[in-house]
Amino acid sequence: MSIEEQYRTRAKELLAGGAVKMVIGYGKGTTGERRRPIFITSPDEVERLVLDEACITNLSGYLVSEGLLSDEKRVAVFLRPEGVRAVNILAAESQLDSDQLVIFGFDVVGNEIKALKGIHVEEFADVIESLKESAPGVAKELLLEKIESMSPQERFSYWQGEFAKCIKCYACRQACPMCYCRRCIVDSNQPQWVNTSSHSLGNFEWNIVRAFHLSGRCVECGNCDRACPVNIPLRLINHRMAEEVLGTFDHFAGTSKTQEPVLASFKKDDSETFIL
Amino acid sequence: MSEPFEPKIIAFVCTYCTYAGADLAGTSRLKYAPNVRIIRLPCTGRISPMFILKALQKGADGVLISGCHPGDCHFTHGNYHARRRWMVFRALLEFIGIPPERVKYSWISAAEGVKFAEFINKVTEDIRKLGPFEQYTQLIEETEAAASL
Amino acid sequence: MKIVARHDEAPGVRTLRLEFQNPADHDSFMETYRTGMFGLYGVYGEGESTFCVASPETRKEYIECTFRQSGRVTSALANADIGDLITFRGPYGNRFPIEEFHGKNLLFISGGIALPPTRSVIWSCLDQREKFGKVTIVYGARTVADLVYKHELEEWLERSDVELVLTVDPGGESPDWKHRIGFVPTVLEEAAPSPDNCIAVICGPPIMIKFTLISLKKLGFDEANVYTTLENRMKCGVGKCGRCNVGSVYVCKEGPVFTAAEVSRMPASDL
Amino acid sequence: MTKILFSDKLDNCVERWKKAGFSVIGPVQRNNISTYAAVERAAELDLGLILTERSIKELFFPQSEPMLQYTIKKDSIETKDFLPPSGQRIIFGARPCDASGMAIDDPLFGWDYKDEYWFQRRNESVIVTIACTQSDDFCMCTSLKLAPDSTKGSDILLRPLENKRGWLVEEITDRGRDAFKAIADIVQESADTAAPLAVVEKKFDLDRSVAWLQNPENFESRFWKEISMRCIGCASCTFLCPTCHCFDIQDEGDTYSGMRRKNWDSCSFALFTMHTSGHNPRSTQSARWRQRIMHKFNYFPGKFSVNSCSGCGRCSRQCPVDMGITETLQEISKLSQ
Repeated sequence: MSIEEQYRTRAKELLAGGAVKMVIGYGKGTTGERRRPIFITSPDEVERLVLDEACITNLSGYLVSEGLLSDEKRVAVFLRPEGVRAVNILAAESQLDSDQLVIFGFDVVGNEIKALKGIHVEEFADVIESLKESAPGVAKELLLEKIESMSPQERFSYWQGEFAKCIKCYACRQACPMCYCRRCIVDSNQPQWVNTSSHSLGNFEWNIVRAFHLSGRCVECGNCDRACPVNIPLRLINHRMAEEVLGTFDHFAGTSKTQEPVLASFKKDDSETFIL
Repeated sequence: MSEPFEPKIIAFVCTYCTYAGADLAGTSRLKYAPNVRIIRLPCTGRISPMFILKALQKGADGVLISGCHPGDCHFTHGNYHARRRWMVFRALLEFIGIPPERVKYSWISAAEGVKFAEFINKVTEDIRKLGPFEQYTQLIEETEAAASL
Repeated sequence: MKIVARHDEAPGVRTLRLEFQNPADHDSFMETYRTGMFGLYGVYGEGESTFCVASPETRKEYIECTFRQSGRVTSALANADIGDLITFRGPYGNRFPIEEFHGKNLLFISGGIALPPTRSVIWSCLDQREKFGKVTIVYGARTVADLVYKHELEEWLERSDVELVLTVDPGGESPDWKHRIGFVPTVLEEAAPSPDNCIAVICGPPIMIKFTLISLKKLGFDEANVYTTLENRMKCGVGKCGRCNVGSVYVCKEGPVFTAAEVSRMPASDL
Repeated sequence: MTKILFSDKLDNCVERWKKAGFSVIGPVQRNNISTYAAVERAAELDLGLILTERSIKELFFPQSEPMLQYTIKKDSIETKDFLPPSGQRIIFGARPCDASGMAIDDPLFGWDYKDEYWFQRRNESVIVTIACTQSDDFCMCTSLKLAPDSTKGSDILLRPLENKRGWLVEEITDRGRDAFKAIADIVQESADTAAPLAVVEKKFDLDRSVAWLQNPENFESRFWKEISMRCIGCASCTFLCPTCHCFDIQDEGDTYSGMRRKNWDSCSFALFTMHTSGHNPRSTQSARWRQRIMHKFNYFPGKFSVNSCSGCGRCSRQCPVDMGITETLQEISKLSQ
């Protein structure tokens, strides 16, 4: 039986038995290559679930939709390891109770779909641990290497050019499972820290602020990068920041649901080479 | 003839250490560069990266951040939190292309009036050498420009 | 416009009296302005906010606005001093058809910070008192302190040609409160004004409007004789920015004054 | 014999137009995004795109428009008004859906108060549209009763030639005719024939969908919740849409000086309609998606007798969660069967 079949059967059982009220998974999209998030509430609908290598969207963001988990009923969700990490962070930041989740874990390796064993976030700890260990060795994207070798002026110009395209549609924010704030910093206007206008300065500030707020929290699921309608390589900034917190604080975001957020904790002997 | 460039620098300092240090520098009649506008905050833990962005947004050529030495925080560990934040924010600014010379961090205690004066002088001199932050100024000027199309 | 006077109505609620700097602007405003219309008041650097013109069309020397300090613009307006300049655009929107009220009894119902739009109609009518029948005002607020225009409320209480019913929400009364205690719709039903030859004008938060309409129906009012104003968020005021519509109705252009009959044709969940 | 503009002469045209005082704007690939931008030479244009990722709208209604600059003095406030830069321009190589989008928004910007920013740019622009010979899965102009060769909103329509050597010229408006006078000797008479148009499959029954939307009962239909469940509430559909015109007015600056700007805004944001009191008439994402569809196919045509959609399909093409007008109207067509 394929993983897709197995998961459909499991989803059917869970829904029929009332163990979960909803299954958040993937369904067919507009075109052959597209998959879209679907929300299944009846066991008769499980045939709509699709699981293949095109299922890349991180669905964990839907878990913090207003009211979804407030009735304390359980919800099943299809998650890749990045999704599990995102859930860990959401749980660590008290945004959800991970005991309410039933996880359908999977990963895409090359063109193959691999099932990940486990139902609760804790059971994926080994998978995440191995991701952390392999993280420093992952080959860097060429573009990132290119940017890192630039002078500050060149880098500034590079990012300025990229951010100039931004239209402030906030698709990056909305697609991001970590951006759950009811009122985003750009929407707060007393004081107005960041210009809301989508001119170069406003775009520049917005992208810095978002990158900072994701530092040490981003799980690099790629949702923002794919969502951006003007193709800003947001993944590069987020990757650079993830690299930084891993290298400096040995922090890999989302390893467990009790992990302390990196910027809300400290060690007395943290590095401070740059401080005069 | 254009006037020589005088950098505009904003300093965010904690009130218990660095601000007192600045006071000491003053009462000890130490001379230091007048380019720095000091903004006093309760603790370095209160210094949000937003402040740095705001300073740049308003046309600062450089930003200084200073507070109590580790272990000396009036609130016991505000500066430890701040230190982590700066570490990350500094890496981000560097990656985005904001030269690290423009945003400087230091620990200055209430007793270090001399260090304060030297720090200010050094940073002012460094930024004077760098010149105005033209790339950022361009962004600012664009916000007041007419539409291009 | 220049702030010529200001007055604190209730905690956080302030009235500004404004005068145009340019006499031509004053004249053209007064020529178009009719009770019910709104304007966009602003402070440079903070933005613009939409509220009704709280002064009636019958008073032509100045305009007044009353607002609760709650956001960025209203805070800036509240901080503005006498003599300061603020920006103003308007008047926009439609009006209360006051001539059609001639010869009729009038019932005004209002809650909390929604008295200013009602007050504009009330004064428009009281300034030509002889043209109307009985005038009844039902006004309620959360607490005694939250009642706005306290000096005018006193004036109305004293007037023999106006019946003013004041109420505060349960728990909001002060020890010396002599008036009613209860929510506006309940108090209205107790007061039971007659629907005969009567026009009702209601203004309040969406939830109050909803229940007051039910009460008015119970009392036998015809929806066509009940007027209200919808105060949605607006940015342009001229039918372009796309946010104030309720169903297909653009409040800034077709409103803000509507009859209850018109409101009931709008999709309720969009209000 | 018909009028033909050969593509190898395009550079001459650009030169001629620039000499005649026009700036030339067209589809380009810049910085990893396809958009409309000013060009110096014809070679910069990318005329092979099905459609630019960003729409033509920003040439008429930029994402952030300066309106005025204020300076607060001791006893007075000085203001300086901004208007768009003046100057004639030729937008070469627009697609019919983009061009019709601009015509669709004309009545909106023109009713009551006439929007100067919009009309100055409209009046100074000549839109030279190229009919489509290729389409993708998301194109839906035919469903909106438009076509790959609609002339709505265009001043000139060019039809690609079968032999790919140029375009057949159709002059639509006087403004277009005037602009083409500058290149009258470059346009030649020839017997070349036009290439077949793109086949854009009809995706939904517009009339039936609109009738369903107009039925007040359907306002509260469960359908809205179901269809918009996966909507994440970003504004990429509205910002890339050529006809979405909602905006916000924002002040930027301090108590000494600053700017008042007109920025794009979107009905998909919760804050769009939020009252100060916290009450929000459209408090759920489903209400906001309903507003978008209703506005485009019910309210807007009710006021201006035209649907506020030109079928470019950008909303569906780039949606992070694969939603869009096509899917919604398809489902509505099904519901009303």
